[in-house]
Amino acid sequence: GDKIRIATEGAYAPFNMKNEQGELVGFDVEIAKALCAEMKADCTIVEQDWDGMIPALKGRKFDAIVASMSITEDRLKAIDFTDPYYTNALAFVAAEGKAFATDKASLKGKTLGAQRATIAGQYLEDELGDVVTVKLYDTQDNAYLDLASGRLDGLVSDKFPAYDWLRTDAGKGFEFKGETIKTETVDKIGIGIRHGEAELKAKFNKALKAIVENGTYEKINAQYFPFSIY
Amino acid sequence: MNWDWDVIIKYFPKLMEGALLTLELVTISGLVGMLIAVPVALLRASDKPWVRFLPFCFIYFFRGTPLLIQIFLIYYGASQFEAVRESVLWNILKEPYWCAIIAFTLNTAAYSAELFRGAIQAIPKGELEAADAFGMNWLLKTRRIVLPRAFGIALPAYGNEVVLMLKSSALASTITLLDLTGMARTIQARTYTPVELFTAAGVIYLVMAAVVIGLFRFMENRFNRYQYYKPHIDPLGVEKQ
Amino acid sequence: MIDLHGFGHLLLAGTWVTIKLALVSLFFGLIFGLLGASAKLSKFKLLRAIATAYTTLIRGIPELLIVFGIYFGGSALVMAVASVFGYDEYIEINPFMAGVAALSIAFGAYATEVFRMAIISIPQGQWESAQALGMTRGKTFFRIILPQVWRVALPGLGNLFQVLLKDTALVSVVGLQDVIRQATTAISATKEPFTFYLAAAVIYLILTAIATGATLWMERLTNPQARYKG
Amino acid sequence: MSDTSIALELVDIHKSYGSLEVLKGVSLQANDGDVISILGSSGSGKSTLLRCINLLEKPAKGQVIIGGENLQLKAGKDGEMIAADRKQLENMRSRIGFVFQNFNLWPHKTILGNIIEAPMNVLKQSREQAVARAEVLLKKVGLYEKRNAYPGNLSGGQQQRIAIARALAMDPQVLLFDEPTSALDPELVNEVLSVMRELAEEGRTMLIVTHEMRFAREVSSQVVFLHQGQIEEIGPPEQVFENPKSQRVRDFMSSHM
Amino acid sequence: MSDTSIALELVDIHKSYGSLEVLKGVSLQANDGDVISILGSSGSGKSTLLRCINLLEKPAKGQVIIGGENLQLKAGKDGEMIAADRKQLENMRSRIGFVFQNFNLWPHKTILGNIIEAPMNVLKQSREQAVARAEVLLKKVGLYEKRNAYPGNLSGGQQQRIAIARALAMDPQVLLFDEPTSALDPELVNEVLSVMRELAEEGRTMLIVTHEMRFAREVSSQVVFLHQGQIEEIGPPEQVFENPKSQRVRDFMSSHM
Ligand SMILES: Nc1ncnc2c1ncn2[C@@H]1O[C@H](COP(=O)(O)OP(=O)(O)OP(=O)(O)O)[C@@H](O)[C@H]1O
Ligand SMILES: Nc1ncnc2c1ncn2[C@@H]1O[C@H](COP(=O)(O)OP(=O)(O)OP(=O)(O)O)[C@@H](O)[C@H]1O
Ligand SMILES: [Mg+2]
Ligand SMILES: [Mg+2]
Repeated sequence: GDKIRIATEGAYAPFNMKNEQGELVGFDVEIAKALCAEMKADCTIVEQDWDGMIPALKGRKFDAIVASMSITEDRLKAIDFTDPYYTNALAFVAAEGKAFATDKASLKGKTLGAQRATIAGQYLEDELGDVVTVKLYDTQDNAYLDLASGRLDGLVSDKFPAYDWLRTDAGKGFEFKGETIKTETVDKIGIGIRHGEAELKAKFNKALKAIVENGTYEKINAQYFPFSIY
Repeated sequence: MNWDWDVIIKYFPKLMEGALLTLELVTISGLVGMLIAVPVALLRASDKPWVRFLPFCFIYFFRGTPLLIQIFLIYYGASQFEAVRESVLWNILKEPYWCAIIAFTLNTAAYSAELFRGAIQAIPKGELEAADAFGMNWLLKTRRIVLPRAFGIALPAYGNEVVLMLKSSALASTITLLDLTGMARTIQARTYTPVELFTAAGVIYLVMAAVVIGLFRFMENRFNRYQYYKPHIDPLGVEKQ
Repeated sequence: MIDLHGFGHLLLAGTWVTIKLALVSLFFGLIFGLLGASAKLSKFKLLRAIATAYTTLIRGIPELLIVFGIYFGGSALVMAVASVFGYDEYIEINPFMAGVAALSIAFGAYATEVFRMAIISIPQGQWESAQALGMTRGKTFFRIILPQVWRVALPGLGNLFQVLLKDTALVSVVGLQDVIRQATTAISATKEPFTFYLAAAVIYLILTAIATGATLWMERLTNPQARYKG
Repeated sequence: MSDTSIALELVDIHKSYGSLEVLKGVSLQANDGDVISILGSSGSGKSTLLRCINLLEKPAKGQVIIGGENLQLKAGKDGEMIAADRKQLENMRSRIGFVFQNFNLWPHKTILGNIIEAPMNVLKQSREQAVARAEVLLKKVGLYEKRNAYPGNLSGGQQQRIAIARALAMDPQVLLFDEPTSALDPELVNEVLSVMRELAEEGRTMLIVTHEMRFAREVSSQVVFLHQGQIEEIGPPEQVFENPKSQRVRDFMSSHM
Repeated sequence: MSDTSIALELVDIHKSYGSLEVLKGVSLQANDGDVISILGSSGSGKSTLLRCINLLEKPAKGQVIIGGENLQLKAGKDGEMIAADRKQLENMRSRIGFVFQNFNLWPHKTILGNIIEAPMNVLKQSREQAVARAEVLLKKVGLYEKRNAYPGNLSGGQQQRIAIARALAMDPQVLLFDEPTSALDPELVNEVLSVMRELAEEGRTMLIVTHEMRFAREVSSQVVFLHQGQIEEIGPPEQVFENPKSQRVRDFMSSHM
């Protein structure tokens, strides 16, 4: 079949990460593998640091990005995306057992954190910036740490990775608060490809549709989350 | 690609705000670091092993590990301990600003101390003997001969260190501070114009570095005036005949 | 004691990448430094101006941008040239070479200052006595001055090498898996930042011990007079 | 203090570099106003002896007594003696002037800066006082107009004169000169000689390592001949120059003119 | 080459440091086998003149001719002359020995290393050859047993002798000495003197800056007296020492003994 090189970051559990053998694993990786099997393509999955992801795609170091990348206006200027393969949601996380109402009035005066350059960060600044102190972190992991240290009263995060974290030792004593946050723009996650590769895009879209329909997607989903993220 | 000047103009005051914080961090930790570095270097240059030992460990640890990890351990690490969070120290350690100052200060102190030690040991022995022969005590000799001489010798390398510190201060953004880098990253997360903003931030860093380099050039000329008579030297084809 | 959850061998692999990058960049960086210093001490204004521009620019802009510039700028350039000849496939600049290029150019800019200072500190009489014997300027430099320059420059170069060891982390953006990058991915998978950062710190301390030992050994080597007994 | 009090006494000074025994027990007495010339062939240990007096070299054994005050020594590492009381050592050093064979001027200070440094900081003179004295000395050694130059700008002879002026600025009781005239021309030798005579008349004590026989002969009250780390001959110049007891000294003198 | 051929000729050498005019037109001729002593007070420009000969200082004006070969000069910046042809300069330098007032030995090389460096690298001698010659010279200056020491381990006089041996190792036609005996004791002065006589007998030409009148008198065929950057008097030693025309020289000589 065709040769396709697919990049992922390897530092965004449980979507993409490395196991003890140094192999790339996670939801993104399995989706990528399933898509390749469907397309009967000869795929290699490579690791790429987040900061260099888009430049490297454009520089033809690889042909597609399957790294939980949100489809945004800005990115669409630089690269193209396939149809979304999952949909992100935001949620509040705070200490277990403590009262933590998530309406604007009750949040007043609190210190909340989020990862920089994410939809969550944007939400915090735009919707709550006038009543809470916003702290932005490089990585989600650092935000978790500061939540644990007590510097943060709570944080807003992508729901699925946070779900993963809450299940670990470090996440003990914390829980989701309130409802899943409704944002104006829905955060859709797609596969990044270069502009002008309509053929590849069509192939990916077709394969995606196929794995959703034949149940492969659901099987993968179930390994990571007890609810559907499509 | 189209270049968006508007975003630079619009956010320039914000970037300057970040630059100001960067300067503040670098200046405070640079000055305090220097104050720590001098005694550490003198102790490190001692000929008594037991005097050298602690300064050696200090220098070894802070030069030996990445600043990223040092900041991380001070900011996130200390807060892991209940005892720290309950102590008075927490009033300081709670603030990312002070954590950054502490990490930068200790880090630059270690690097500078090592530079000063090298410079101190490069002073010709005869010049120190001349001071001894006048009955100068250790403190006087150190203050009047050793330090000025070592300072002159170390100046160019110390200029390097300050510029490096200026740039590594970008790590302050990893602990939520809005220094120049933190500011640029936060703004670009919103405007989606990374190229413009990072270029602008890069230029501001460059200007700050150029000022530092110029300042050190100036100090070197003042301080090492006595070397003016040296001819130009170059081994690769164009030296004085 | 510290449980690395089986990620130990990845850290070791990262250590090896760090060592290789640092040593090769050191070699080329020293060459850049010597060239820079002699240009700065040259009687030709133009050479001095070029060297000053080099050190100011490279020292002034963050290293990360240098890495980006060389890797992506470089491969774009190569491909643009290749496409003129009708070759449109992806041409990869070897990331290792790109990393080495960026790191050694940066190292060279700082080393220029260290060498310049050391060369100035050698008494003029040392040049004169060699030239009075009819030695060429190259011979004088390499046989008489340089051996004495090392001794003065070693502490400064030692400092720079320490910085270089840590700067190898920057090249993870071009896809090289150094220690810090391996630690980050391990942290993402295990959610144990302190374990892996401490492990990385210990690895760096060991590398530093080796580098310091080598520096001290070279300081002895370059100061033969101190070794002479009777 | 009477004219005959002992200004400087060395007792049984020993010194080795590794396995090379440079000084093998040198004892010497100098009264106030004495000018003692130290002669000897190259490598005989003259500089080393001078440097042992103010402990720039640490002797392996021996005693140094200056103005009746015994320099307290204690055993250090490597079988060398070190000062037991730093304050005492510093105080004694400030009263001993030392002119180095290779000058050791401080390159980062101007000529004037070199001269006023110790008087201001060790003797706590005011700047005006120190500068005034320095200018007198600079005129004396004929280098007043170079006062704002740096050592690197001076000729060898000029540096040597600055080194002498720098030592004199401390007004020391005892002066140690390591070949003070080696880079001087005969006229300047005469000048330095007259400066030294003045100093001797003021009752100051001087030890001078020199190769200038004429100088040694004219200026000294005692001549010491060092050979293989020991005093081979000591006595007034007439005796040592004209009627030496030792064959070694006779050989040495015969080669001089 | 006949005995009377001109080994070294200087024509109208000028040199300034900033506004200080140190040499104001010095011309000089030396035949093969000539030994010319240069006298003059400190700061009169003796070292500067010597250094202009092999272009360690760049003269403002003038010509240097060695063994009939004219050193090609061209105007550089700052109104100084520089060598037009580097190869020629290096070649000429290799045929001129220079002994520095402050030795300038290379501290990172052993004594032997200091001596064989230039013969091996400039004259392309084999190591064995260079070492053999160096050992002969080291014995001649009496420092054979120090051959593996470093300059920092030697006394002043020992360093000076090494500097002489280093220059001699190149077997130069013309030798320039800047106060070669200032740190030597009389015995060594005699030794160096006899070494120089040998060299003169071999037909080598020497220029010697010195303050040792006796030395100048005994060894030289010509004596030059430098005063304020010009030649005040030149002639055979008897004339300059006993019957100088210039009042300045008479004053200078009278202060000598
Ligand atoms: N730092 C040192 N290490 C080893 N040996 C040394 C050292 N300093 C001096 N020596 C040796 O000690 C001996 C005496 O040296 P010293 O400098 O006292 O001689 P000197 O009488 O002053 O000679 P000169 O007249 O040549 O100056 C010499 O043989 C010298 O090589
Ligand atoms: N690099 C320099 N910069 C400025 N002035 C200098 C420099 N070198 C020498 N001079 C000045 O030039 C003059 C002549 O110096 P030179 O070294 O030739 O004297 P000299 O005759 O060798 O004296 P001495 O017998 O003391 O060695 C002196 O006044 C000196 O101060
Ligand atoms: Mg001596
Ligand atoms: Mg001179």
